Amino acid sequence: MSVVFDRPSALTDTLMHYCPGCTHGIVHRLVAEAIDELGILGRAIGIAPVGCSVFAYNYFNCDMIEAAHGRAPAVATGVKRARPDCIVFTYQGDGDLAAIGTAETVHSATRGENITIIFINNCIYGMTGGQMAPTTLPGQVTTTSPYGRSPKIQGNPIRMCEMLATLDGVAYAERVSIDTPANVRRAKKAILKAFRNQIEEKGFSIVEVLSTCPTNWGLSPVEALTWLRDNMIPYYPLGVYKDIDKKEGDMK
Amino acid sequence: MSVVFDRPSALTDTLMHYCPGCTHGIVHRLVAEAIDELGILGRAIGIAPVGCSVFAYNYFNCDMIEAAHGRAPAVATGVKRARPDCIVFTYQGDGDLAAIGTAETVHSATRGENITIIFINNCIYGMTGGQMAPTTLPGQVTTTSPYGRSPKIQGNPIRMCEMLATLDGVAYAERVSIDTPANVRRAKKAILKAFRNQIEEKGFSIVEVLSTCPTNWGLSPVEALTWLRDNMIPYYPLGVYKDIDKKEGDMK
Amino acid sequence: MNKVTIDTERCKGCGLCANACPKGIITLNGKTLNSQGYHPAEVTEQEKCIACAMCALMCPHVVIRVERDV
Amino acid sequence: MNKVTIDTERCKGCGLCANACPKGIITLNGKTLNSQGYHPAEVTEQEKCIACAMCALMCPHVVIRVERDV
Amino acid sequence: MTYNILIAGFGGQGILFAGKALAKMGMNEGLYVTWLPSYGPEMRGGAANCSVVLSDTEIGSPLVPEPDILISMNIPSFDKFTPKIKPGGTLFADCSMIDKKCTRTDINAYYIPASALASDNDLQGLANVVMLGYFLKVTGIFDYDKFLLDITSGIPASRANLIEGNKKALAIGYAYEG
Amino acid sequence: MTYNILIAGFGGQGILFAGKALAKMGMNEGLYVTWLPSYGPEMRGGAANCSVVLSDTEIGSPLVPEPDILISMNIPSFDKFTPKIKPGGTLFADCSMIDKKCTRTDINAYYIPASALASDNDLQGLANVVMLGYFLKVTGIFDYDKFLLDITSGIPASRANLIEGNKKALAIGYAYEG
Amino acid sequence: MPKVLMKGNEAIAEAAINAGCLHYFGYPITPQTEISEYLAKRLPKVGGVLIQAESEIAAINMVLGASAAGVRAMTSSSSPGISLKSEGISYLVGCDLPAVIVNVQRGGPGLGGIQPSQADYYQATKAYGHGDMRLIVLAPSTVQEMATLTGEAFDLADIYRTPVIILADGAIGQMMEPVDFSERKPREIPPKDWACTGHGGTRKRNIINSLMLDPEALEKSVRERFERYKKIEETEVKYERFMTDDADIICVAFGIASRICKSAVTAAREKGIKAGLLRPITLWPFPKAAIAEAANTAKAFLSVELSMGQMVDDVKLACECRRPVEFFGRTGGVLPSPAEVTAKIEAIAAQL
Amino acid sequence: MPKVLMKGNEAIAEAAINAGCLHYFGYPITPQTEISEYLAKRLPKVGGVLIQAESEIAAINMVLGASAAGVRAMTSSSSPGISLKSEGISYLVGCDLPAVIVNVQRGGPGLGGIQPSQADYYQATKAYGHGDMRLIVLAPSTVQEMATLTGEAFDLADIYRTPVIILADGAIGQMMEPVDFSERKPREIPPKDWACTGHGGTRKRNIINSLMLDPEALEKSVRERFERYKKIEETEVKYERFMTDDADIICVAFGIASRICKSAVTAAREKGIKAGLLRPITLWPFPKAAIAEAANTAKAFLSVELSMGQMVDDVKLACECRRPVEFFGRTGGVLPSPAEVTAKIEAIAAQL
Ligand SMILES: Cc1ncc(C[n+]2csc(CCOP(=O)(O)OP(=O)(O)O)c2C)c(N)n1
Ligand SMILES: Cc1ncc(C[n+]2csc(CCOP(=O)(O)OP(=O)(O)O)c2C)c(N)n1
Ligand code: SF4
Ligand code: SF4
Ligand code: SF4
Ligand code: SF4
Ligand code: SF4
Ligand code: SF4
Ligand SMILES: [Mg+2]
Ligand SMILES: [Mg+2]
Repeated sequence: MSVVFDRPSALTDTLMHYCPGCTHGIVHRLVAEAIDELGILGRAIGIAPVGCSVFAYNYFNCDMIEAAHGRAPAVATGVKRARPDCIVFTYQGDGDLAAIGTAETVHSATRGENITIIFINNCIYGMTGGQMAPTTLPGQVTTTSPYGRSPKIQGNPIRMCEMLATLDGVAYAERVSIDTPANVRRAKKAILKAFRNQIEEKGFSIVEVLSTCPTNWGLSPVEALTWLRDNMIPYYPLGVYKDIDKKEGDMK
Repeated sequence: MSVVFDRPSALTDTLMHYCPGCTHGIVHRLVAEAIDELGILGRAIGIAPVGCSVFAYNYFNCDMIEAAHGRAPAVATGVKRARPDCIVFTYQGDGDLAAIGTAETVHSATRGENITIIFINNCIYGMTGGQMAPTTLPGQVTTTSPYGRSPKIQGNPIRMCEMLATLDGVAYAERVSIDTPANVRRAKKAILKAFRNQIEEKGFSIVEVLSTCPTNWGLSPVEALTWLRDNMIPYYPLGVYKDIDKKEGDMK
Repeated sequence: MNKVTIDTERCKGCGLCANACPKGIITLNGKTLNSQGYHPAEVTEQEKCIACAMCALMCPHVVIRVERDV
Repeated sequence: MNKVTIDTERCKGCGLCANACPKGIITLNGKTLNSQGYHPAEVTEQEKCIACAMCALMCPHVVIRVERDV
Repeated sequence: MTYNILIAGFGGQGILFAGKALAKMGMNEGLYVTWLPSYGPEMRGGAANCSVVLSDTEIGSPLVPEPDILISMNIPSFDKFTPKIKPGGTLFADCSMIDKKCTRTDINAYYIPASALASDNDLQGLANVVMLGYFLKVTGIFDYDKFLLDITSGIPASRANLIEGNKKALAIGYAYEG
Repeated sequence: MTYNILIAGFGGQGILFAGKALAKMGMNEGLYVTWLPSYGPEMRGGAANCSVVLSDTEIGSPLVPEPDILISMNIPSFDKFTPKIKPGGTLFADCSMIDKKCTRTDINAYYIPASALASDNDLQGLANVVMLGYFLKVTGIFDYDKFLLDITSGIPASRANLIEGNKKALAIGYAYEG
Repeated sequence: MPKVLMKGNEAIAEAAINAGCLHYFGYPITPQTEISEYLAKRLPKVGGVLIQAESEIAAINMVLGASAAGVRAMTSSSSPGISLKSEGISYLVGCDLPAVIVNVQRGGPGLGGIQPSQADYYQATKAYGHGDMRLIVLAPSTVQEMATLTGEAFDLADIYRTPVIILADGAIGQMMEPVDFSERKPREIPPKDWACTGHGGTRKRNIINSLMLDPEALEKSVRERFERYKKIEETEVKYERFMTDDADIICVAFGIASRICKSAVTAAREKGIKAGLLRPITLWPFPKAAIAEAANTAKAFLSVELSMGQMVDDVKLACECRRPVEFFGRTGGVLPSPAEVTAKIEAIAAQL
Repeated sequence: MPKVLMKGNEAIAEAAINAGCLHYFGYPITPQTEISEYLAKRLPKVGGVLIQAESEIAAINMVLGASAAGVRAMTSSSSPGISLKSEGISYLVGCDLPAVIVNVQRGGPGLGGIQPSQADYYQATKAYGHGDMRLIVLAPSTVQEMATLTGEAFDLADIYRTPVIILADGAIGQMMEPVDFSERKPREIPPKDWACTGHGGTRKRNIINSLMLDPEALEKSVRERFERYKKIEETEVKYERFMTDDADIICVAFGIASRICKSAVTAAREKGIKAGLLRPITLWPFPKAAIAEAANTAKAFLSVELSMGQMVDDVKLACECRRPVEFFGRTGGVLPSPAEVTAKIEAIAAQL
């Protein structure tokens, strides 16, 4: 018998606390697989955010640091500047990365910090129970947009990859999804590349992963995947927004 | 005799504290002229930043609020939401708007706050004596990049108009310069439009003005204008980056 | 025969595996409750499994192991 | 005759007006020091002035007034 | 008179609602009442509990670490909290969820298969109300009719079936002979 | 022995440098010294001043609000600070910048057209050093040669003309007969 | 008005609306998110606006803007989120702007936990920001007080042109109790002629500013503000006494801790110990005089806090160290049981 | 090593390099920007790195990252900028991470002014963040001490795994005095086996974290940290006495105020008043025992501060209110003259 699929060794044995069907777990696994495949577990340092993935430090088998809400890229900068040989990554939600952490995200990007950022966009604040996120879609009901997000009042969602792609320091920005096995495979490729870029000292790499929050969306796990496909992907098109290895025309 | 040019009434009589040849003064005047021409002095509320223009509250003849460093767009948001009939503008430097205030800038923009932002990009922290700004050019010597800004170490300059143009809430983003009388006239037009947009409730408008800091650049006022033209404009191309009144093709 | 092993004690019964399985051979066992309080997933007809690992790819809690008969 | 008035007490002697004047009729008066400690600008040949207001457009301290003879 | 009540089970079993119903009734009866939920991210699908205090004098701490009355709706809470019941106190356990009995002899224990009764009667999600019915009968703290009125009064007329469901569930619990 | 010295003028007149030169010399002579500049954005092209304290005992406050010695290089500082000189104290004023005299009789006043001397001798920007030369002669606080060595020692050989300029300026000031 | 059963957080939200606050700016954080969730539902229906800011910093600065524009504005958060507001709070003080800031405290330091805590007492009462400053700090101990003191907070803020802190904790924020909103007694508020509303050409322009480069001017403004503080200290102290008249041992406790102490005091009395409770309702101004007076008859004080001991300093200062001041506390989110406190009271009694 | 004439800010920068700190993260603000300007020149030459962060918040979190990665790291700012670091400081504490944080204080509140101040004393000593926490706070009064205490700060930070604050002010930051860098005496530093450096497969993974959802666990970690604080209080108190032995009136003052007091005390002695000065060098741990002991002989204390009176509380607590504790202060950036202080001493003497 050959093992086609097994738990990556960069994941600890700890059972993840995520809700049933929450795709945070899938992305954790992809990150762990990338670490395994690149053989960098011993020199990887992960930064956990504040958000549902706050306990990421319990799940990744490398050295881990828990950052303050939104500040993971700043913490990562400190780590990377102190230990340039380590492979430093952050794992952050949309509230963390695109709201409170906007400045840290934009500036680590424009500085071209040689780090890897895994950005989980689930259109909601999961951890705190379903408030509006910067990425919440127009019309989406959340506990702080109970009548549906109105761009006139609550503003427009923010597309981080598109925005960050305008910055010179960004080596690579891609948006992926995990709604189907095929997309999971593509997400894996993107995450691998984002880590490989760092090993090759190419600069700032970010992979935005469209992810589900069945609990706060009030949907079953399977319905949540469909909702993601039907609502998020049209608003947040998948694709490569920047890749210094490629020419403009080659992208997406 | 007809008066071709005189001090706008939206400026107070106070002598401005700016260094000789500092173009902050020109932009102040343009803002004041716009206020005069639109007849909005009585309902204008200005937000002063922390930076060389910290004393802006002494110069504009309308109600004024002094914000904390970088937070002018948040203060403006509070004012505008409290007094939707008032015309609210901020006047901010590059350190203020593009470094410490990044999150406030990006989010007031993506929310589409119906405010007007005048952004003075002089590639330096003027007020504190010439440190590197987020917009400091590669190779530029400042007191905190004494060997010239190296993108590898200090990161790349940030182009705010290009970045903000990716956001849905932005109605208008234009970059202008004040290095020549012709450009001053263009800058004036842009500032007028940015205020008119607000009156017409079109949303977030920002005018980025390339400006000089002879003192910290170590140049004479006239040399400074030349330096701006030769070094800043190539890196920060002038033009309209977003205008919801226009189609893509019509811009610049 | 290919083999899919689900660690049912750690399964949270989300059904993403079942949804992904092209052979439709995974179901949530409505009868059993594991100690976490969930109805775990179960492979009903192992013999039909093609070891495509779609189930494992989608499992958020990484509790599926897939082996191919070689 | 067109008339350009410079409030010399408030002038900071930066020379941007002089630099902008197409007629080259503004100079910084190296002799006088105003109470701020600057050498203020001065129109040397008023009669040549075309009231184009370039000087005023560039004056950061807004101390220039331009009038056209009509 | 002070009742320190702890209600515990899985999230989704209506634990917090049951507590609120008791507190609201207490308030309407002119008692001092407090209701304090456990809160936190760890409760996602996991444990949920709430402390309810009903008293005719001002209430100090709203937290009930050692209840006079424990209502337990699942095994983990049964294991965790039965040892904390005050001597002389009372246990209510949903014996369709909990397959064991309390071994303490210094408390009164009442068992009702609330979840089974609910699902058998097509009252999914109302095991908590079944339990409340039983609780009312055993303790007699509140008048049955008033309580019924109280828990159904908040439900809008448009959702009449919900009113019916609650009524039925309460009745089943109240009628249950342990 | 303690000298509380205040040096004041416009920014750009080398006020802070002059103060540092005195402090550094004092340090080399084994004295306690402090140098405290005025600082702030208001000084852009505007006022500049610094407090220098030289003492053979530990120095308390480094701020010199009431100087023993005032070196004034422009009118605003002259107006502001001459009234603050301690009785019996000394004033040095650049009379090419300041077109008035101090009316106080309880102090010693010395006038030197330092700026004029500097520009007349092609020593633009070295009025401060001219002033220091004069200050040295009048006060005799430091040895002339040592002081000369000290202020020029920091200048790299590559900028020999600067060394020369300083030397010349100091000499002119020292030679000036008031 | 009939009583309603409400969470403490919700009571704050509703009370803010009652007090005429139609502008709320906040950022979610446990255990106080219900405040914004409640307001998100209610404000649009009463012509108000809630902005979920991009961060706590943005939120406090939006409050500054709205307050400068003359409207009542509020923000709320919990410990780490309030730390982020430090600079903004100091600016509000420096600008003499009214504002209501709610801190529903949780365990710290750092990310800490989310259970009830009182360990931000030092911050709130001494230094929620740089520079010489004070804030009025109100400490509700019931859901009813969450409502009443919120109304009072808006009045105090406007009367004294100062930010007011409501220092609550996770337990009072999350618990439900009956509330009666008719209890509020609004006070007279001076006109906000200093506000930036657009001068309309009819008055001198208004400037809201905290920058004063001239030290003498800055000192003057600080001293003027401290004169106002003096007035607050003289007139706005609030506290509650519970069986203190003949008490040998007086517990001093606020918020949720004071409720636990009430139970403990009652239990101690049953054991024959003359215990009492003095509950500061205003943490600043601290009820110094009341404690000094109590020190005339009491033999010892016991400061009971959900922290490692912070208010205990103020108790000592208030009684000028004339009596022993003991401390009992639990921290990190642990709520002490009344029995623990009673035991401590007994231990003190044994030593008297 | 010969003495060099240096600004206080520069002395801190050079001393940091001497102490092996090669990682600095900061954001410009007057009156301390020379620290980064100096380091920007020097660090690249010694293999170090300076990042001018996008904000003070980013800077403190970069420090957290670098410190977590096991290197010595520093940040510096002035009052408003340090307020912004509150959350980050609390996280450093919660994570038990060493760090050196310099506050060259300026007048507040709000934007305030840029002249010397000591009005952040409360913040620094009581609550630079939420939750139960303490920081070692060092108060240099000379440029030499700016250097010496910076070296000491790094050692203390590493030994006790705590952030250390250097609480300076604009005057000491901006003034020049001679410094001798050879005065530093490095202490023994425990290995940083807790640091995140990549485990290389050779050790258990390290986790740096301040989150503890279980209140009991969080409480335990806080109590453990307070045990360390106790040790610091027992062993690391530093202060200086100046003519206190026979003094009737003892000034208590730190930093720049202490220098003014020295002049004032000397002047008072010349007038026949037995004055003295007790200068806390560690503001936390506060020299309680020294003050308590001084209270045995002194008749009164006078706390002299560049603020409206903050340390004065600690003096009262330290002497347990056994002696009158008077206060004299100027704020907003005004430096009091020695004469003003002498006058106050005389006034107190007249009442003894
Ligand atoms: C300074 C601060 N503000 C707010 C919070 C509360 N908080 C915790 S997680 C979170 C939002 C998380 O949302 P997101 O980043 O989208 O992650 P998700 O839970 O959706 O994965 C917030 C607001 C906090 N812990 N600290
Ligand atoms: C929180 C905070 N950080 C830093 C400062 C110090 N500071 C004042 S102005 C300024 C930079 C100003 O630069 P910029 O915004 O580019 O304006 P300019 O002076 O160039 O016009 C800084 C860092 C401050 N006052 N507050
Ligand atoms: S709340 Fe949402 S994001 Fe968080 S674990 Fe549950 S499903 Fe995932
Ligand atoms: S420092 Fe620069 S930006 Fe500031 S006033 Fe002077 S020239 Fe202008
Ligand atoms: S490996 Fe493929 S066929 Fe087999 S159970 Fe999994 S999804 Fe179904
Ligand atoms: S996907 Fe994983 S967790 Fe979900 S039901 Fe299948 S095996 Fe269980
Ligand atoms: S108006 Fe034109 S011509 Fe006349 S002085 Fe000015 S620039 Fe010269
Ligand atoms: S531009 Fe204005 S300030 Fe400059 S020299 Fe001319 S008149 Fe004077
Ligand atoms: Mg999210
Ligand atoms: Mg700038």
